Amino acid sequence: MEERKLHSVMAEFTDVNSLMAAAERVRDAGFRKWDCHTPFPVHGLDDAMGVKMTRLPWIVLAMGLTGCGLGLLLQWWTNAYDYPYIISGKPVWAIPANIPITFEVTVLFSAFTAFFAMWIMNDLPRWFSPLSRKKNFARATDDRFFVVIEAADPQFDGVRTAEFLNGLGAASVEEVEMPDEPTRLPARYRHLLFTLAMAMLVPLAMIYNAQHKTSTEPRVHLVKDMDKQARFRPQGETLAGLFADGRMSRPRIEGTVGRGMLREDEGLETGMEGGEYVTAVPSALQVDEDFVRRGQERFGIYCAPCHGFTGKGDGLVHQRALQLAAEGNAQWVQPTDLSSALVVDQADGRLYETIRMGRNTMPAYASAIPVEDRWAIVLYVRALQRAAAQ
Amino acid sequence: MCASELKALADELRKGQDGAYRNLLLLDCNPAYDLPGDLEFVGALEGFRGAGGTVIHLGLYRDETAGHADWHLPMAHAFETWADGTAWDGTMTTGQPLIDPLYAGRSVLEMLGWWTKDERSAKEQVRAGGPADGKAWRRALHDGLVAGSAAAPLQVSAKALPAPQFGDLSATPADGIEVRFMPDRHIGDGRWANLGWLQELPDPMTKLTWDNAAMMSFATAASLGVEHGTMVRLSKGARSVEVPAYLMPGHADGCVTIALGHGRTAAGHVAGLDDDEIEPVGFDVNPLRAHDSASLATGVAVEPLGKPYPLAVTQDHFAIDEIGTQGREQRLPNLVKEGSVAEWQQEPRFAKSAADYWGKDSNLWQELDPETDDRLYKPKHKWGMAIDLSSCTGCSACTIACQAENNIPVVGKDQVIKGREMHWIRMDRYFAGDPAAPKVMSQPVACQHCEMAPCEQVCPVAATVHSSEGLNDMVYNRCIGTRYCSNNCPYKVRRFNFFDYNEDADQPGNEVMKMAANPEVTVRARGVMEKCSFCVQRIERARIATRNEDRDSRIPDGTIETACQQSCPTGSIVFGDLMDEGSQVRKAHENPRSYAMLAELNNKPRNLFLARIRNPHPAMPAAAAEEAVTHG
Amino acid sequence: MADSFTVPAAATQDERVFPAPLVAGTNDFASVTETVCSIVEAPRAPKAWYVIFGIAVALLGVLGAMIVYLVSTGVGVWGNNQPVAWGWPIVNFVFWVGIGHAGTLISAVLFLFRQGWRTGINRFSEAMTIFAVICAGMFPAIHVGRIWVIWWVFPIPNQMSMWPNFRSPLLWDVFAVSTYFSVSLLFWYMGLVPDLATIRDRAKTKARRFWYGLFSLGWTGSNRQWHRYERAYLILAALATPLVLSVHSVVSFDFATSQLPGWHTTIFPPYFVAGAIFSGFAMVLTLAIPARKMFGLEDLITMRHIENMCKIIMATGMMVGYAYAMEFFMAWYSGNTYEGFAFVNRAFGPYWWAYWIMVSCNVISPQIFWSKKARTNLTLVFIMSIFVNIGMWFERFVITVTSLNRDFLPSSWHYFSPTWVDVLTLLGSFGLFFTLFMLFCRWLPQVAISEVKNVMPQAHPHHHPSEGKEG
Amino acid sequence: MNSLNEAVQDVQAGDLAPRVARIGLVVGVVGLLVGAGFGLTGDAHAKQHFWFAWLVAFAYVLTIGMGTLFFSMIQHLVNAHWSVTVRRLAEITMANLPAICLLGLPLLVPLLDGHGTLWKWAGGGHHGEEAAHGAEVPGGESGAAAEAVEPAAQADPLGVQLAEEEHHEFVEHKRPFLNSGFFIARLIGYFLIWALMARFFFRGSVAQDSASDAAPTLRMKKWSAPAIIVFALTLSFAAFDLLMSLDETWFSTIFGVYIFAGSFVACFAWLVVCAKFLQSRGVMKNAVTREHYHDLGKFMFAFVFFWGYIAFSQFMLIWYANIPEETHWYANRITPAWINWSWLLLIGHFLIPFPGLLSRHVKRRTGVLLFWAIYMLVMHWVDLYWIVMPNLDPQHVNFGVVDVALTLGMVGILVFLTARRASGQALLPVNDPLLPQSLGFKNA
Repeated sequence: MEERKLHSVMAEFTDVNSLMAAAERVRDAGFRKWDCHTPFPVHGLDDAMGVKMTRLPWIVLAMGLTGCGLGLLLQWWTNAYDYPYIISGKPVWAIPANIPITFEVTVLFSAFTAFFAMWIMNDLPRWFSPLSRKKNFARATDDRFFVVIEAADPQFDGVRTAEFLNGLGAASVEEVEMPDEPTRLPARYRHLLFTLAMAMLVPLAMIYNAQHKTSTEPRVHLVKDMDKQARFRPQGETLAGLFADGRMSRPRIEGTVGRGMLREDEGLETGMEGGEYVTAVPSALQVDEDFVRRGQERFGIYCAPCHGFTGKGDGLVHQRALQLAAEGNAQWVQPTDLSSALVVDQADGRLYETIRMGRNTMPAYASAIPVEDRWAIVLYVRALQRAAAQ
Repeated sequence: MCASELKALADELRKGQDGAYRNLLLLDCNPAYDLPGDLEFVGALEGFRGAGGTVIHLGLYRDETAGHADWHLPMAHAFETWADGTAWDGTMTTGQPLIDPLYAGRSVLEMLGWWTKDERSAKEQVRAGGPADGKAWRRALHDGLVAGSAAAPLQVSAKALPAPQFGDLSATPADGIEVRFMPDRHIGDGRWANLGWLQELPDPMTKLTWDNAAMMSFATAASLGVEHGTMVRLSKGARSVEVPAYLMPGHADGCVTIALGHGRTAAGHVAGLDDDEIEPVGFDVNPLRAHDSASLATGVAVEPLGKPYPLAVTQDHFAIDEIGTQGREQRLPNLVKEGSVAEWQQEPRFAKSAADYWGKDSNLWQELDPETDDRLYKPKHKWGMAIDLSSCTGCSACTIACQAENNIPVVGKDQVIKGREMHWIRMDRYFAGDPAAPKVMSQPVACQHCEMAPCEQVCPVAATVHSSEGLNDMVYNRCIGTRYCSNNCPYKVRRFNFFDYNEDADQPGNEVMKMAANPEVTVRARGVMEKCSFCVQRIERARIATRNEDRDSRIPDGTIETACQQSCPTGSIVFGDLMDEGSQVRKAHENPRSYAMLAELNNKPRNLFLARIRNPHPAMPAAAAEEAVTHG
Repeated sequence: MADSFTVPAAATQDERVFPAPLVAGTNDFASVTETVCSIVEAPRAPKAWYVIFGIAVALLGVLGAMIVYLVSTGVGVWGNNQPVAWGWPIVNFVFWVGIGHAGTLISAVLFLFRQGWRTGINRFSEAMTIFAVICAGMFPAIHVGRIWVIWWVFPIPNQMSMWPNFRSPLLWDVFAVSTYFSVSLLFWYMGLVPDLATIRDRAKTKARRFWYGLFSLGWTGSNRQWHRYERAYLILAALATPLVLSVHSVVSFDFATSQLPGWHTTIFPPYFVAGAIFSGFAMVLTLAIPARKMFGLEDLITMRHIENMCKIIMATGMMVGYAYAMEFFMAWYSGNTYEGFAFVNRAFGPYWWAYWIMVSCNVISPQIFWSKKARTNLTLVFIMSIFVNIGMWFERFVITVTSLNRDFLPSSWHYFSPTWVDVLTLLGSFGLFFTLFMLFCRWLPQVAISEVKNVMPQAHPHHHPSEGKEG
Repeated sequence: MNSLNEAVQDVQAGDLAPRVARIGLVVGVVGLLVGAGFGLTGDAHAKQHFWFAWLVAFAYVLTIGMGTLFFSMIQHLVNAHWSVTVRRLAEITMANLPAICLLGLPLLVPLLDGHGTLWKWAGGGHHGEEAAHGAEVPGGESGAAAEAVEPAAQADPLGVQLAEEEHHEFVEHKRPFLNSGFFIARLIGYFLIWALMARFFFRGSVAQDSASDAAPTLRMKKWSAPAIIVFALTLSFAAFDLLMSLDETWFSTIFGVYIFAGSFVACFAWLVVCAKFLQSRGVMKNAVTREHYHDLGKFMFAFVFFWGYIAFSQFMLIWYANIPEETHWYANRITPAWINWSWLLLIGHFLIPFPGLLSRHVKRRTGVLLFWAIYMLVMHWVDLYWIVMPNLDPQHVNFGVVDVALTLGMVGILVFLTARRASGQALLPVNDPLLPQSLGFKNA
């Protein structure tokens, strides 16, 4: 069989003392790439080997401080900055209450760093070590102590190094061949891990996506909670059978008069007295400048969109409608010019009725405008007409 | 009908064929249940039917009487019908329907019309009775009465009778015990027995729900060897009933008081229905009554049966031991503050404690002040409430009003026994001093809306936060139900939905139940905490209305009435804006009698109590005792 | 008087001041390895193992059933009510999380104090810690009203687009307990790695080689790795020590931050920590005494270990007693009506029995450990350890329930009584605990092999007769 | 055993001790005289301040003494070997406890003068009427009561009256405990107990030096456990009596632990200072090694953290619950006058030394460690001053000569006593069975 390339030479020792002695000699011999393998940390071996103090603590400290900062930042940002709310009159940034979590996060960061940094610096996990090819190296984790000098060491010289180790009172010395398989993780496992990692990202991606897009679909209800409540809603529909019309809000019974629904002053309410339109604002209302201003305001809110602020029937709606009409996709009748003779001649009651019941394409505004305001608007319309007449 | 007439009727019915009657119409009544036992009315009915008579019953429920009738006709509820009536002075009153009959019921009026071949609808009949003029009629409907329709008073003369002579009232009757029957404080003679709200509303004095009990004094109980919460048999002659005993401080010796209206066997799914094997709630004591003294039975033998019976009370759930009693006596003066007139005249601020003067200095942080803190918008209002203990009678109307307004579920007897009742405002009732003649105090307790609420800070998900207007808001759909807030509430006003208490409404056929819920208030799901919200929905309604008028104006005082305030017959509850100098509540808070409960905890409640002033009539025997307790 | 002293050697040779060796019998490295690994390698576990494991799994099933019932029905299946909104679930939570403290304490604190005797039992107790914390963590989770939205307590975006309230002690708990769990897990696993390597190297079957190999991360005991390993271990220990303090302190904050008499008292943090250590060590004894018998670990978990634990139990028991005393004194001294009442009510109110069970189990019964006889009588120690467990459960019951059931307003006073669901859930949690623990005993090294070797005399170059003794 | 023989060569202070003693005595006497001169000749306020300052100084030396007592007991209890080399220093210090306690006796003057000069509850004696309106005494009861009320509310006489009544109620409630007679009885009790414990452990340790076997050590080990229990209780209640009851309405269950934490930190600092001083004078050169300093440093660090933990627990819980009957104590310490002192305590006693002592390099560099030791001794004094003084006047910090002079004086006395005891005394338990390991031990 052809000579394999050496990985290292390995010497076995049976007790701590001889190991220590050997380690010191190897150290003094000036080897660099060498190591001891022991079942437990042997105290003093570090000095014997000349191992320098690791930088791990500083890394941990740095990460700990980071954690501390992040912990505090998280609490400040969420509670005091991004979404402050009053809680028991306490300050939104209540530092004494933030200490515990800050502390926990600090410890968490430090601990994870200490753990993972240690493995990384030890360049573990390792898939396979050439030493493990040697049968009795298994005892390195049991009751034997090994000194291993690697071939990569500049001073390494197969035979002489072996003799050198023999000279240190080793129980046995063996040569370790370079393995034919790589020491890193085989490809199939790597691919598997990679796929798993990717797979784990998918749900996260989906959630992230869901957060940023709107959907017409109702929420998925695992638990209904209060999304569906045992009560009637104003515009809701009942299940079939409860009411013929299926409406949750029940209509008022014909002929009943509720509190505050008494409409004694017919003229005021309907604009008609005994079948005739009233010709003046009912005496129940006190007409003064405020009243007219009120009318102006309400006119601006309810009427101007179509009739325009001057009542000429040229409101924004009308103009938009003309645009659409120009594009040939709308039927449109211009709103009435309120200062036209037609309207001027109408009795106040008639105007009032129009507001209340609507007329032609104009809808009824009774539900939106209370009685007093309707009359105020009527009055303002008169004012507009007068203005227009001048 | 008076007792003798009832007797006569019963006898007449027993005659059957030979009797004067062929048909018996029972309109909106339940004699099979609520008539005194000695009439044996059921027997009479059956006899009558057996003899070929026909019994027709018109009622809201297929109740006990319906069970013994040949015909049961569904009656329309008063809210579903047109009706009229006559007030004590003869004034005509009107009633209008709010909704069409849900179950195609007919009113008594309609039925009588129908039987008398009157073709007119109820509406027409009522209208006919009213003023002809349309306007006047509308006014009558609107006001509910026809003004000026009172009958002219008659001139009568009466001659003075000699004053009646009473013996020694305190002497206990020699022959056995005297039993006093009273209509239940909530379900009356039983006609409202099937309403869960009323069944679960604690009795103002006994705090008993879902039951009636034989109330007696400690002395009487001792002499009879009766224990609290055990069954006793009350028997008079052949007739006897078994009821649980309730030892009531301050009850007169030698007599027993029992509420009527319980033990219904055909009331419905709430109060008991034999057909569906639903146990009756409470005990029917009508059998013990006699038609000639329907509200009193003398010479009743009381026999302790010893069998324990679970009574669902909302206070003193378990026998309070010596330590507990001491603890209670010790802290009561700090919780329910009272003073005699003398004390009040001497120092109107007698209710104040040092804690009422603590201010921001006692905090270890710069108090977060919504009015100045620019991170939170500045409020226009500071909502607050005040409850005047002087005028509070403990009637508990507030509790039920709140329940109706805020969709508070009824949890049932077993849950009340576990201490899981849901009332947002509860009526705390305490007895102080000698159990034989105690002083009674009642105090309505709702969420105090503390400005530094201990409940808020502990919620991990901020489900209960403070609005800048000072409301202690409960965000139901944010709540995950740790119940930590409840632990930290010194007033224990928070309520938890241990189960889904509304599932019935989702059962097929129960949809009509949903009509009972206030559309403006969330119906809470299982697992969330809830509590008084100061009727926030009403605040918001007022806010919207005001905003519609003028964006910048503040909600005027009196616009908002909380449900409890609205229903309080004595007006002891005021709610409003503390920032508004003129407001009622502001005045109440500035009232020298005002004090904060547990002020020493520095929670700064927005709900203050006005200390009660006791002023018993000097002639009353109680007066002396009162003074003794107040100064003791 | 002379300026220098000559030392009569007698005193320094007086063996009475030196404790017994940590590894009894005539053991060398190999035999230690053998003792521990043979348990894992044995084809069949001891009979007792199957019995206990069977029972444990059955109880675990019960737990599952209870949780399903709870989640499908509602928190109402428990005895919780107004005013006792926190009942058994929280009692159990504190109980388990308390037990979960001995592990890290033994590993970390004793490590920092160079208490060599920890090596015999630390693996045990770390495992116990982790399983106890799992049981503990379960309770707050299932005790909320709407378990399906409990993730809102984490600061991650949710449909409420709101952040949790960091002012709430419950949220501190979330962070504290989860941190504690993860750090303990790391600590435990890190200690396991060299031992897993040992098992790997002894493995006969391929499967074992693979799995133990996988988790031992290719450890070969290189001293350059040991160096960093030990440093990291020391750092973890140094971090875990304040962590132990903080975790149970935070748990105590859940109670102490409120205004409730009997909850709000400043001594709670150290008092809870002492109690946690107390109950934790008791549980270690409860587990270790049968286990060392069952698996023949008498040489590694010696009477000295047991004695030391007894002493610590006694000491911490005394601290707990100190806290009880302080609370009671201050309750009176404060002159606060409610405070005073809360404590009188504890001792003589409706729950007097719970209180006195607590006192007799936690303060009185450990006093027996003054006598060496008692400390060395295994049966007695075992019984005592169980007493302490009971006592500590009742302590949490007393704190939680008796304070709540009679708080400020007498109108809301109410007696709390548990339901069968409460009881079965508690039993079930024991099922969970023992299932995990039994699996651990069977498949993982119960004693930290490398650490035990480390404290054997042979491990020390030119060792002095008295070296390797505790210090 | 050669390390041992080397170690025991220079364990005697020789003529160093008397010199130090002399200096100590001078400083002590001068300090106390100056303090008295400034304090007792002034007006009522100055007199009152003098007594508060005396209490601070007394508490300072007392806590150091108690710390060392606890130290030596706990070492026996856990059979620790690292500490043997420094234990004798602690023992020599604690052995002075009887004498230190005597320094506390003058406090009976303000206690018994009937004005509540120092402990307000003692004002007006047992007939509470005076107590209710004993306003003539600066910061007397009513004054204290008024502090509980917000200034605005003080405008309302009813507010003040109610506060006073309530406060009076509290005090009356505590009379059975807080009354001069019982108070003195307790103090004497504590002092005797401590004296006995100190004496027992000191004698035992000295006896070991010349014993032929470990019997004395074993005896001390046996008694250390019960002794520590007694220690815990007495120290706590002494803390309640001497310091907590200065604000007679305030209470905190953790207070005893808080004081213990502070005194234990001081103890380690003190040991470092002593050891360092002796070594600088060529004593115990081979006995106390870098390793021992490292451990002392570790413990100092650990207990700085522990102190922080306890202090935070106490503050946070009170801050969070915000119940005025507790918060007023802190409220008095975050007044414009005292807030800076509070910051000094937080930063100086925790935030600075914590990172300062974190690194092992610091603990192993004895020079640096000495700095931190002295620093912590100062901070411990700041702590006590912060506990005591705001009770005198929450609105002003009257830090002055008297405070410094009295403290220096008492420390001087302590040094004097310690040094005197040290002379002709081995500063190392030369014959302690564990000494060899102690000398040979190394930190991992």
